[in-house]
Amino acid sequence: MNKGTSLNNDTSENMKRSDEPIWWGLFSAGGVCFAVFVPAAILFIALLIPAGIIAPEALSFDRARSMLFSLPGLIFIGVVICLPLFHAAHRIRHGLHDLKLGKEHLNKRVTYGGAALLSALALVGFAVGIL
Amino acid sequence: MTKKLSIQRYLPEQGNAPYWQDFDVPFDDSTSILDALNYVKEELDGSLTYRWSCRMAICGSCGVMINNTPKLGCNSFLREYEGPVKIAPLAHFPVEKDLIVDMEPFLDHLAAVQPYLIDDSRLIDDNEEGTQTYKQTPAQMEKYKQFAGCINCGLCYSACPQFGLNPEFLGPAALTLAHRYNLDSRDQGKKQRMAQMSREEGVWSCTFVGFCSAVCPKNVDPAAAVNQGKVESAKDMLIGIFKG
Amino acid sequence: MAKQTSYFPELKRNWWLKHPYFKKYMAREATVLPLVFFLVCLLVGLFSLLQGAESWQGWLRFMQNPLVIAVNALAFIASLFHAWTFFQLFPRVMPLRVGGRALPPNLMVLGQWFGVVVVMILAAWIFMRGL
Amino acid sequence: MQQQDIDIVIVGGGGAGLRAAIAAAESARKENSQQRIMLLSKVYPMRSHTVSAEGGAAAVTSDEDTLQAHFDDTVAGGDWLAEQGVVDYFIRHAHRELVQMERWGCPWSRKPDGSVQVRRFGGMKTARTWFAADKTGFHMLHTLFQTSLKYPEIERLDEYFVLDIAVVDGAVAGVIALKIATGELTLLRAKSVILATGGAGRLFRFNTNAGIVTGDGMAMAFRHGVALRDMEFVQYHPTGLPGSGVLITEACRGEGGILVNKDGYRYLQDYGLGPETPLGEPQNKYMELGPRDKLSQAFWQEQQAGRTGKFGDSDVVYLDLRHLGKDYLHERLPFICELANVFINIDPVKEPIPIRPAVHYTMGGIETDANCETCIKGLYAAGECASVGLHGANRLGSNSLSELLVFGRLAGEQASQRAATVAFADSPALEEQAQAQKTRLAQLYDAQGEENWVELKRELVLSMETGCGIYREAEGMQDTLETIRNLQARYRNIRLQDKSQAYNTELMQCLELGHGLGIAEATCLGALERKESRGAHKRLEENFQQRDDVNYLKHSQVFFNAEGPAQLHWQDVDTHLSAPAERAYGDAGKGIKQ
Ligand SMILES: Cc1cc2nc3c(=O)[nH]c(=O)nc-3n(C[C@H](O)[C@H](O)[C@H](O)COP(=O)(O)OP(=O)(O)OC[C@H]3O[C@@H](n4cnc5c(N)ncnc54)[C@H](O)[C@@H]3O)c2cc1C
Ligand code: SF4
Ligand code: F3S
Ligand code: FES
Repeated sequence: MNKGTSLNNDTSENMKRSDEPIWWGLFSAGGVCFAVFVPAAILFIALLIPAGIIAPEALSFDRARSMLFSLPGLIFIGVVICLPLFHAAHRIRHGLHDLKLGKEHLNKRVTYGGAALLSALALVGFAVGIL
Repeated sequence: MTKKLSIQRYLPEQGNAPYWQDFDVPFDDSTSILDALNYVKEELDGSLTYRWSCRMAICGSCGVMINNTPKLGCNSFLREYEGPVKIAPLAHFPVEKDLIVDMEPFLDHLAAVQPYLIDDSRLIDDNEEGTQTYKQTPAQMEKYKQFAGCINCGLCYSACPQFGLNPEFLGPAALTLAHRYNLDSRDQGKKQRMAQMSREEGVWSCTFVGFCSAVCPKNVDPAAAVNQGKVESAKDMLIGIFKG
Repeated sequence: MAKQTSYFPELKRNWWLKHPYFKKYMAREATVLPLVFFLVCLLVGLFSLLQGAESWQGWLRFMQNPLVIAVNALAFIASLFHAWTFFQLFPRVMPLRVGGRALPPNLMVLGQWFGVVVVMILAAWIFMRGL
Repeated sequence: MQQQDIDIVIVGGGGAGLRAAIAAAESARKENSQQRIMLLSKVYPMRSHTVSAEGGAAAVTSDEDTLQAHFDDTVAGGDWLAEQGVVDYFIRHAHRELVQMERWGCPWSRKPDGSVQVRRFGGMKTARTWFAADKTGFHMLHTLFQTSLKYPEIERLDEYFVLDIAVVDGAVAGVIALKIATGELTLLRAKSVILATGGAGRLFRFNTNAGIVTGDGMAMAFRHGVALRDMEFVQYHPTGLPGSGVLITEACRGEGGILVNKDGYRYLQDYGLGPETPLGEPQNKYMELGPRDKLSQAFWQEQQAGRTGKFGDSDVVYLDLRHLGKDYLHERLPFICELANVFINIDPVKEPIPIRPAVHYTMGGIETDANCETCIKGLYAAGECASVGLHGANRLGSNSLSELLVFGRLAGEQASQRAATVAFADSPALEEQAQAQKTRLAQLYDAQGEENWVELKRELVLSMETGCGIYREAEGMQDTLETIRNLQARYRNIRLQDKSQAYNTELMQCLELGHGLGIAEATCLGALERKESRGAHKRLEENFQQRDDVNYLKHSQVFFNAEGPAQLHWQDVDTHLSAPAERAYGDAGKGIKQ
């Protein structure tokens, strides 16, 4: 018989709206940043400059301070650190599910909590720097 | 020319666990996997059990795993395979006998999304002359047409690990069907369907693995539909928040 | 739902090793691991910047460590791989229409890569400006 | 044995069955009566054969078209063997039903202004065929199935194989069905039963039909004394793919495809369908848009004359679509391009498609009156399994999808009305009939004979093709009839390899073969006795090559006979609206009132 399975009873418990749109929204925004901004950031900050291939002075202490503790710096923190963090948290959470590791609600707390904590740290650091 | 077919057998009435059995099947350029199965049944082992009907890739009966990939037996051909071909029942469904799986979960999921036009028009009465059709321009139809091509073969469910991990996930075909009606200019039922789609087991169980679309024999692109559904669900939530 | 006589093997943790398509999926998901490493580097950098020139120099030295460069190189490749997969998804998630006609997906993918290049040039300009 | 009481049982989940179920549900709602409606099908409804229909569904739509024209086309197309009252009812209701389908979401192909588009079809005077690309049946079936989900009162038993109907005192009393998944039997006591089990094309070796199209319902009604009517009329579709028999829709020709022989010559002009129409300007009732029987017969003639080509071991002619261009082909005939590519590795954009005729449709079937009721009270039949009298000696393409809707609905309404007025049969006879099925199955399981269904089936389909093909003569048919009777005897000596209960598909194929043997006999008998040529039935003998209205303007009725060979009777045809005239196409058809 094809009627009356649990799926067809719209008890409110069953039809509960997922809170996923929030995380998915952050994940998507972070994904765009990861794809568009992060490659350039890694390329210059973590590869070309440290390896001395171009402009080793580009990241001198003063230059770095003035660049980071400014409005563009805040944007940088947002699009290169915070949003990608949530992107990563989302994928790690689902990856754990894929690998059948941990417990769903716990994984959720740890991953998004972690992303939130690190983002907060970055913003606090920025605030301290700018003041 | 002959080819070796390795078929996963499961005959519960004989108390056996699943096992593999090999058959040699003659073939030419036009021998499909379904032809090969029919050959086995008619010539070698009458107990081999599988579903089929139209043998032209439209009825959706004959899905099986061929070398670990879900396919329609009737439009996969032995000529395409090097070496022995492994045939098993569709993954992620309970196996009932040989290549037959329990399709009820799939049908339940389809039915759950209210996959029919919801509008306020009445049934056309017998003595009602000249009742008209809705107008729908080719451009309006274009929006959902691709998603209306699903033959309910279930291959995408066997392709989707998220369905494998969680059988409650509504799954690609059901969500595609919901999206198909949501996109139909004649439909007014989106709100009702949204409730199912917005559940944890609705669109949100999908992680865009995308294999569903890769195996779909009708190029329906269920992955696109499900993920467009996410956008809709997210919008729906936002609207809900603004409305309080 | 499954009847008594049916056989229903549970999906094992290593399911993704069974098909090349799934390996690619897992690789895509795993792009966030080196990303996280890079993000943590940035965070550490941010705090060393706050702690003065000395510790900033220490951070720069850390970033020059070949091992760190190697992991960040991986992160760079991962970000491009991510971009490649992500850009293909975009037109399918949000098909754009112009004048009633669907925008060709390839055009959208190309547009996004164009964005990446623009950001690269912008970054080069920012970092090399005045040097 | 499980037992349930169901007001209306519908056997078959194809277009006809689903439409009937919805009509019954609506009808019960209107009358405010609580009725249980049960739809049984041996496959999930959306797997039914309706899904394969490609071309379209006919109804008078455009302002230039008239009901009279559709009537005339259908009656002439059927070589005056259609029941004219029935045709009249049909043409009046077809449009409404297609509109209803649209209202249920069916994605009919559209004109730029958003209204429904129609295409040309063989044997139709003007373009009146609604279509959904070249997957019309698919879209109709899924629309109907999905719409049926809206009705909680429609219950379903999917993958239940109906073994028999139960009849008590000349009225239907229920059905006995086998749950395929477990092998258990169920008795459904019913007030009305609708048979919508589809055609019997699988009786022939080379056919366009799905594996399930085995005529089960026809056989059940037949055994209970209902006549199988006009069974000798079997439609050969002129364009099947060599090898598999997969159909290449007539819409290809409607869109402008042409047929050529191995010399590239448009041979149809030699068979009363000319003159040749210019490339890319198909004209209704000319050349490629002549009716199916004529086209298939022309193939046979070409084959005899050695002007056909070869593909694999099939003789073929060619369907050339290349002049339509890639874009048009991909828009209008995407499924055809896919099928040709996959099944014979030919791209219609670049090469002509080799094709040959294949058995496609059973014009005859369970005899019903104009209200779809059989001579057994409460037993209705609709769709391809029924002979309500619409198609006569030859069905016009795209009339049958409309038929499913018009008569599916009518049957559903009638069944519901009856169920509201009668009581369930309460009789030991019912139990007995159920028990008889149980015994029959047990015997099949235990049988220690040496016959194998595969062998028997192969002999049957081969013999049907040889004896009852496009052209027929007494000798061949006599042979076939003997073969069938011989096979019937051997069938009693059959043995199953697979003795399991659950999903015993071998058992089902045996049962289907048993059904087929009865229907084959009726088909062959009708063909043998109809000593004239009419519609799809063509005799080779000198004296029988013409239509003979004096002796054979009659339906054949074949009755089952438990004691011996089946019996044939003749029945008058309703021709009260249009007197028989010559059936002509091409220029020969000009001026003839049709
Ligand atoms: C390839 C192809 C193309 C066609 N194209 C067109 C077209 O373009 N236009 C047109 O008008 N017509 C077309 N036709 C004809 C038309 O599609 C069929 O006549 C029509 O679909 C038959 O529908 P139906 O509902 O009567 O039966 P079906 O769709 O065949 O359904 C029969 C149902 O009965 C069930 N059943 C049968 N036996 C049993 C049993 N023993 N127990 C339980 N259930 C049973 C089956 O499971 C199935 O659900 C085409 C036919 C073919 C073969
Ligand atoms: S979406 Fe494709 S794969 Fe999935 S059920 Fe439909 S046709 Fe099959
Ligand atoms: S495979 Fe599954 S995870 Fe989503 S994209 Fe397809 S439904
Ligand atoms: S048999 Fe119908 S899809 Fe393969």
